[in-house]
Amino acid sequence: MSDTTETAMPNIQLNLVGLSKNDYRGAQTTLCAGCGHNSISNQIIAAAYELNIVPEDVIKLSGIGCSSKSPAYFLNRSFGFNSLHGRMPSVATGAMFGDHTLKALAVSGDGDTTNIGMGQFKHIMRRNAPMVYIVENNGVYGLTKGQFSATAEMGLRLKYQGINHYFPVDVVQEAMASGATFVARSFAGDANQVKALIKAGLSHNGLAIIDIISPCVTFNNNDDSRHSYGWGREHQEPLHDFTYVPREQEIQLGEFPEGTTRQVEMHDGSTIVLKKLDRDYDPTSRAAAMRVIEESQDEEVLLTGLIYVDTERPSLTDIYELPQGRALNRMTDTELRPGKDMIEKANAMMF
Amino acid sequence: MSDTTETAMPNIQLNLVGLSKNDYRGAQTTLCAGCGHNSISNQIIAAAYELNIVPEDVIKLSGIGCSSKSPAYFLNRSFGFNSLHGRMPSVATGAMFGDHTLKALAVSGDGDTTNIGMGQFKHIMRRNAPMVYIVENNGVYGLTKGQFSATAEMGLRLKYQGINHYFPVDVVQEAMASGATFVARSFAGDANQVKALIKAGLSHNGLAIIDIISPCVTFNNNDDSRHSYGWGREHQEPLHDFTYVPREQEIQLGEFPEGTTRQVEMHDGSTIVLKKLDRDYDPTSRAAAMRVIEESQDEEVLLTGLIYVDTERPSLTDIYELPQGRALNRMTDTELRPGKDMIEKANAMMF
Amino acid sequence: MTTPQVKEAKTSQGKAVVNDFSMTVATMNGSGSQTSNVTLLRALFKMGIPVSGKNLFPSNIQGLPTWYTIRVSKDGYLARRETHEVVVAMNPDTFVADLASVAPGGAFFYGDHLKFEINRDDISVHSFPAKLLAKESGAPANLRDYVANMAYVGVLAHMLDIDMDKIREALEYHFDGKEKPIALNMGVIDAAFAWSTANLKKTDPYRVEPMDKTSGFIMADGNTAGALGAIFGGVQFVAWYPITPASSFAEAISQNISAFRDKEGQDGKTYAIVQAEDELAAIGMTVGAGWSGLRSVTSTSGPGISLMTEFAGLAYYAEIPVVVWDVQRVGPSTGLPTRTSQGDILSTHFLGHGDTQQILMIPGSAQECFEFGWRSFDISERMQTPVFVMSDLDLGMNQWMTKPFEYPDQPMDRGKILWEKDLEALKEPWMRYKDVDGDGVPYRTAPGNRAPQSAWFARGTGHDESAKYSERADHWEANMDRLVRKYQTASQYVPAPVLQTRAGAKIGVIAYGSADPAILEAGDYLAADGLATDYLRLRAVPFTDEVRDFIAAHDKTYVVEMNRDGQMHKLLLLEYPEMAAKLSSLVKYDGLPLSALWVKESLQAEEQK
Amino acid sequence: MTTPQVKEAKTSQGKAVVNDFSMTVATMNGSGSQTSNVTLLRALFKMGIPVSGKNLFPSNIQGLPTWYTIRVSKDGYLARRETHEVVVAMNPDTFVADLASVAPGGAFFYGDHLKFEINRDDISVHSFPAKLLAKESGAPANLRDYVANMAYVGVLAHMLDIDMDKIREALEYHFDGKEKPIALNMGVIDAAFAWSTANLKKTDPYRVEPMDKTSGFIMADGNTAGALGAIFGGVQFVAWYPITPASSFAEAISQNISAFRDKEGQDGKTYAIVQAEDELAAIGMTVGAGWSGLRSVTSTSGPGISLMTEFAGLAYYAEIPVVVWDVQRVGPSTGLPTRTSQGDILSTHFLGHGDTQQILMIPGSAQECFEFGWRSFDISERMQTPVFVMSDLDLGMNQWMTKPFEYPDQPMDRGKILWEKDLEALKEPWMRYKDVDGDGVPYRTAPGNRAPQSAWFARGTGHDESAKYSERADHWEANMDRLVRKYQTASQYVPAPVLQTRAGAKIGVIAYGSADPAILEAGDYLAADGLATDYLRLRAVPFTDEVRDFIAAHDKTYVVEMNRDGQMHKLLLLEYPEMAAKLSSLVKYDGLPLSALWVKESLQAEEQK
Ligand SMILES: Cc1ncc(C[n+]2csc(CCOP(=O)(O)OP(=O)(O)O)c2C)c(N)n1
Ligand SMILES: Cc1ncc(C[n+]2csc(CCOP(=O)(O)OP(=O)(O)O)c2C)c(N)n1
Ligand code: SF4
Ligand code: SF4
Ligand SMILES: [Mg+2]
Ligand SMILES: [Mg+2]
Repeated sequence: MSDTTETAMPNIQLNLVGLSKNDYRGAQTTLCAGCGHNSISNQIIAAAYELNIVPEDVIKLSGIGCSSKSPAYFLNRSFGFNSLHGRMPSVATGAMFGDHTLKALAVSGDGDTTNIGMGQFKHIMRRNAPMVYIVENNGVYGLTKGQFSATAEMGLRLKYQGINHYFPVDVVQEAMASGATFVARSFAGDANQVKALIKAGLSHNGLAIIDIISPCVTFNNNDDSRHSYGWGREHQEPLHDFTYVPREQEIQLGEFPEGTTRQVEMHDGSTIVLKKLDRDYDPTSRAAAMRVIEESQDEEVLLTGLIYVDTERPSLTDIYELPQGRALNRMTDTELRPGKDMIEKANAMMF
Repeated sequence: MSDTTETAMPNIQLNLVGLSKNDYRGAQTTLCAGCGHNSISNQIIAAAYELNIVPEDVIKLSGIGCSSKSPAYFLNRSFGFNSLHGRMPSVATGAMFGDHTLKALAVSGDGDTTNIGMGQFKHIMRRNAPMVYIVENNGVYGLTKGQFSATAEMGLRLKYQGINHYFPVDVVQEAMASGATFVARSFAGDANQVKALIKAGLSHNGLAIIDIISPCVTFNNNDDSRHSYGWGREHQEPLHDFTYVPREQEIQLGEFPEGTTRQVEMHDGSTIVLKKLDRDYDPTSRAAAMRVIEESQDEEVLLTGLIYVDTERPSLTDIYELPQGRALNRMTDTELRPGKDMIEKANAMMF
Repeated sequence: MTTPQVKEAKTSQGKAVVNDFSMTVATMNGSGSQTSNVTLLRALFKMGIPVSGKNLFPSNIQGLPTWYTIRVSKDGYLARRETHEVVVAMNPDTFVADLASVAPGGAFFYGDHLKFEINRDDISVHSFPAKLLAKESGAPANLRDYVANMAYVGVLAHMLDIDMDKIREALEYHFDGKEKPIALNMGVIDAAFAWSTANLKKTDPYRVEPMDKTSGFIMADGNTAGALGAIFGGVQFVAWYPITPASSFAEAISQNISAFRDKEGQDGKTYAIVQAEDELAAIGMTVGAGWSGLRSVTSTSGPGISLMTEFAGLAYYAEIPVVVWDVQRVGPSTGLPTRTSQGDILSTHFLGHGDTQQILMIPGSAQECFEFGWRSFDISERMQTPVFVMSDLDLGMNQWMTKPFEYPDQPMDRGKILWEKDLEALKEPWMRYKDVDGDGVPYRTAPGNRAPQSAWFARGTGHDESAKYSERADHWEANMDRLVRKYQTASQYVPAPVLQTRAGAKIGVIAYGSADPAILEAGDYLAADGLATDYLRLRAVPFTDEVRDFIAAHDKTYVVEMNRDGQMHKLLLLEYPEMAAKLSSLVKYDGLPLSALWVKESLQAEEQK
Repeated sequence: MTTPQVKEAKTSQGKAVVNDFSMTVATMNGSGSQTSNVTLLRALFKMGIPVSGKNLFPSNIQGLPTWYTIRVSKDGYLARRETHEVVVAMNPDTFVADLASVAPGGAFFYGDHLKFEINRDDISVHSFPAKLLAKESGAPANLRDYVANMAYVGVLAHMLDIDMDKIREALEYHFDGKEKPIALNMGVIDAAFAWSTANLKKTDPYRVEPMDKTSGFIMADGNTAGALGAIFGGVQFVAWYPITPASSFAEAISQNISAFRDKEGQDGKTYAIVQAEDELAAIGMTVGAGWSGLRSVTSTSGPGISLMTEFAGLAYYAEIPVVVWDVQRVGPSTGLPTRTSQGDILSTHFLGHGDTQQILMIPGSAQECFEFGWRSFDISERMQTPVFVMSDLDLGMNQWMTKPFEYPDQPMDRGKILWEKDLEALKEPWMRYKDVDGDGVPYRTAPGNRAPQSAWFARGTGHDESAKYSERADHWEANMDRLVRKYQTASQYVPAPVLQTRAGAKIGVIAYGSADPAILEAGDYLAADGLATDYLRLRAVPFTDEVRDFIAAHDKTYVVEMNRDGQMHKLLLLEYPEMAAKLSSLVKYDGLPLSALWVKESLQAEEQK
């Protein structure tokens, strides 16, 4: 939100790749004023700017919904694909093979991901496709005017929809079940945490699920709703204080006194520093992750932070043994078409 | 397997509803000899016979696959629907509203359920549709000749398929995440347990997931494969000894000495008696269930038994407040069409 | 400003145009303007003046330009017109274009918070203090932005002579008699009326006068009408997935079914409505319910139709009755989700791989939406096959003046379904897929039937007459041939076309659905220009004999439709290849409802070729 | 039994029928008989005799009846014949029918473990001790059941004069030179040959003789051919979901691509193959890859095509190149999964809601499968749109004698794709959807392009020429019009039809795909019967000018196809309504490959009407 004022500043700040924050923006948003999705777009802009990412090195993907519109509102200079409702994961999976040196950043909604998109959502996690997958989670279908999505809590009552009777989908629990290698949750009201998690996700080599409670101010923002600003502010319980330290920047030891922090080294050399809060949480333990998720459901808190990370498992494009640093979509005809002599071999295979 | 000999017996045994086991059979199987699915069909036949279910009181449903063919091979006298690949849950959901006094019994495969059908599988559990949902889980697509399904373990190597690189789907873990109210696992090689679980599932008012490791002898039965007879026999670890006690039959106290058993009373008045084995497992605790599932993954055992049950949550048809004991599909025209006078009201609603 | 004798000034103009113009209000969506717009529409309707209201809205929730057009037509023409004589501008983003859009001689009104240069002198221009009026009306601060739009209602009421009592009536209807919001809104309207009376001088000719041309009519949107029709059709199961412009069909069932179907002392509901996780599941549930003997319906739009393809083929082949309500919007792909189209005709008729011929029913008015709401069940159960009701965004979501809904003139037709006693009465053993009557339609049973041998196994794979699995070539062919017979039988059950004839007409026009008002109006203009045309409004595929006769009887027939490829023209070509030379295609596919002017001019242009 | 001078006895028969008959082996699937059958087929082919092999198999894995038919034709006719002169029965479940199916005068062989009454005396009947021979050959006990089928190879080799050296060659090919299985199987064959020589007496006239009619030919199945073609087309991305009869297309790519594309010293793979979770994901991945600049293909059959509908519309509208290989099987619905069909023509051409016209390419031989394997990428990238290659089960899974695969005669056509230097060279700013060349085909860029302004945002919603979101009516219409132009342009790129003419022919035949051999053969028969026909084999939709000319040039043209509704006939009617009266539809839709006899008789029957 404070971003908008920044642009008005006379001295435009350039980052290490010589770009100003403006170079990371997109078209004017057409979402409702106050929509959580807009705050997240702002943090995506900030994270990419601060990470010194060249926007052309990113592809952005989405499905259909208010949330899925938002890629039009950030990173104008990145290639983007606003695909079909619930089918972003498949499009993303294919797209990342075009040039696997690019970073993939995907935005989806709870309806897009957990209703119509449940299957593709689960399967892209199984494949550990290297991509940041942000779920802008508001418990409703914003764009079609406020019907329940699968993440709506049981018993939620909405004016025109009545009561939700079905067991809610917990995005992070699904991510754990499907072997996602980076599982985080945040709250659009907590801009700093959102930004830090997006940075960490962009540094991860594998699928990074970031489930962000992102209130729909138009259709689901009563204080007693689990996806409202009010409830989020009241019930947020961060697992840790979260600091992202880029590769370039050495960690100041004094800053994070011994024993009070944990560090996770990411694929690209950056480090995530987790400062203990109530408990000493180990985000590399599946069992711990499953336990806190289950507990947070019981205790009805909005548990946020980096819930799980596995920096070891090879990502989808690793498995496919693609050339180092060379894009498939730049291959020459000679590389792609077997030589003339090979036709003999093909015919000889037949009988 | 022993069933086949029974029919040859001169004195045909009739059950309480006056039917012989033959009345529960279906057409001749066309599955491979030795296929796990055939054993499961036999246990379905036995369970229904022993439970004194009238076959006409059951609808049977399936998707597409070898497994999904099997409803043709049991309960000939029941209505059945062999639907589309991966879409059985939706067909079942609609079908159970026709006559909600019937029992629904569905059979699917691991490919049908966890690949193409992942979305519908997850959503029918959220709705707690009253149905027994058996997943005949062999880690491959039998009917299309042995490709990996999503339940194949990472690293599995098959002759024509190479190596599976993706994180496997754990059916029972998915069931827990989606709020299934009856979650069990078994092994086609353990006929008694399969039968007892099917009986318990048929007594449950809600969605009963029974994940049965059911070896594909043609495409995935090497001893080191997680879905083989060999591996199952070696690694099966039952949570408890499982006894199903029908409503009619009083539990003999002596039979289950104090302290060594747990009892779960089912919706229809029957009781499940769980005899402790290594540990005292409480299948009504979500946390316990999540824990043993996670442990069994770590320890690479085939954990079987009733993993979780919640007998309280209303089922889908409960939520819809349907008439007690009267089927929607028997409603008369007068019940369905508003009276002549009501047309005024409709027009008055307009302006 | 002076305070002239406004009333006199207005009415004393010699060239007054009464009850014959279009007015458009330009606002932003999510700004609460819809209440103002339908209040105007209702008031005019209650004054007895034929009106239609069309909302042109963007595919987002808040803040983008939206236009609401009300056509006032003493002649009862309800199609979209391409000119707007009265324009109200409330949106800075479109102000310039809105100003430019006023027909010469027309009137332009705008909120005085919009500061733009007025560069036209061929129209009357008036500003009004919308925000001030909202404030002075005493509305609470948090609601002022919403009620500010009521200001133009008051101004227009005054400037166009709209009856203030009717406006109050309209508000009472809108707020269901709740006095608080009524008073709140009426407060602004009254203030604006008074302010207008005091400050504005009428210089344009457009005004209204009461007439009696709306008695015997109601106003309704097709989605609500269809929903009520389904309720009167005894709908038992609805599964749906939200999508514009179809959502309000299922939502209207949800919201209204209890009032019509829950009776005192009843032991439970007679229906169930499930919001599915997507369209694949929605149609799957509907197919499951149809199989189990329920009247079941799902509603969707193009993208959902695409996703329903595999199930459509299954239902066609396994012979399961289901109704699919397709409220068409502009495709291909996500397309223009808030624009109207008739673009799903071909793909829906052929929906499903392999040889499929799906039945389409095409309502042309809100009243017909009601009728097809119940009749589609009768046809679907009679034929044991899916029936696709092809509505569209314009018909489904806009307000249409229409004849009142009529109570079904036929008892419910549950088709050839056999229960225990029916089976007992049979002489021959029942076989699920046997063509006993020679009409291609077999007999079915439903789960719960306890008669011996009543159970059958539904499947999408080859089967014999007993529904047993079969890969035999002769079984397959015989079954497919029966399905052709069945489709032929369907033409006896689907609604026949509606004919409008003119003496001596040699030219025919075929159209369907929401094209109707534009065709009717264009027919008058063409006749006035000396070209008599007959008009056949299709209401179904398969076609009935009337269609053949119509084409045969005319030298040339234009098929007018709202898609690029002339989709119905194509289906007609396929059905009547021998008359191909007589058929011509006229298409418009810009997402806007057809206008009579376009129809007239395109047809004349073709005739002059 | 006596041991007559069998060799002499056979050849001395005056009425010997040499190289002109069909033989069918009836077994159970999963019993290992496929090795025996293709060994026979290969041996005959290697003897220089034209042959075709067709497998009629059930939709399960093990234990159900399966028939393999080998047609031996000195004239090079490769279509299915309706009579079988030589029948081998190995399956008790079908013994009676198999026996009945032998043409009078033919020969019937059966394993002597089958105990049935032989009720025919108009044929030669021989039993042989298959199990015993397997045992005596020394095969290990656990493999005996599998190799027992080799017994009939040996018996037939003897009784039909098949060259044993060629049989050995065939086995060597089959087992990739591995001596152990070769010896194992050859052992049984030798034993059976010897046994037959010793025990059987030839009394039927059917036998083979070497000729030289297969040199310059190979034998291939269309799926493998297409897969190799794709590999030569530089395929970079494959996403697929298993389905009969398409699986072997993607599997053949997987299994063979490394051998053709991995080069020494290469730093990584030039391709990726993903088994998707379903067809929605398969096409979605393919679309994503196509958008990102890769040559990408997915393969499927009817049910998968149905599920791909929404994505097909997106790719059409967003203009993403992808190739979809549809190996057609019998629909609607799950249908007959192991039977062949041409039933997806209409639904695939119109695939997607809204106005869509998809490009179809239709190979008619295995060689053409290879060619279309690479050419489909060229056309798809050139046109920036999906291309559907319409193969079928018969062409895709059966063994076809075909001309050798030819190295692509054109360099890869990557179409209008711009990289950094291309953009730099432009005079005007690049716009994604601008029709610069007037052919309807715009220029595109792909992710990874670092040039300023090279990025664009792909979407299925309305957009302007710059790919920016737009709901404007004029933008929509202009874009849709351009897509029509693009489709027209496509007719210059798709393969033209193949023509076969006969002097004085007034009757035309149009057919396509795997119907080819039956049409060619029927043409000879008709000519022999005095009816000269010309034949146009369609290879693509849109049609090219040759099609119009062909229809115009004939008094009457029969469109022969394997579906119920005459789907290609319908598309031709729509394209050439003015010639409707000249077009007639002949259809067969029982799941079996067309036979020349049926074509000939149906056409004659029509002509006599
Ligand atoms: C196949 C298909 N079905 C339905 C729709 C209509 N639709 C558009 S957005 C949407 C729901 C979006 O919900 P969510 O993903 O939660 O996004 P939000 O708007 O809440 O951010 C639906 C159902 C569609 N575009 N496509
Ligand atoms: C839409 C669609 N895609 C693909 C297929 C082909 N197909 C039939 S069965 C099957 C897989 C079945 O696997 P599973 O569910 O594990 O059953 P199994 O045969 O192993 O018991 C597939 C892919 C199909 N019938 N429909
Ligand atoms: S409707 Fe809700 S989700 Fe959509 S833009 Fe508005 S606030 Fe955001
Ligand atoms: S292929 Fe596998 S799953 Fe299918 S019937 Fe045979 S053993 Fe069973
Ligand atoms: Mg949402
Ligand atoms: Mg399986």
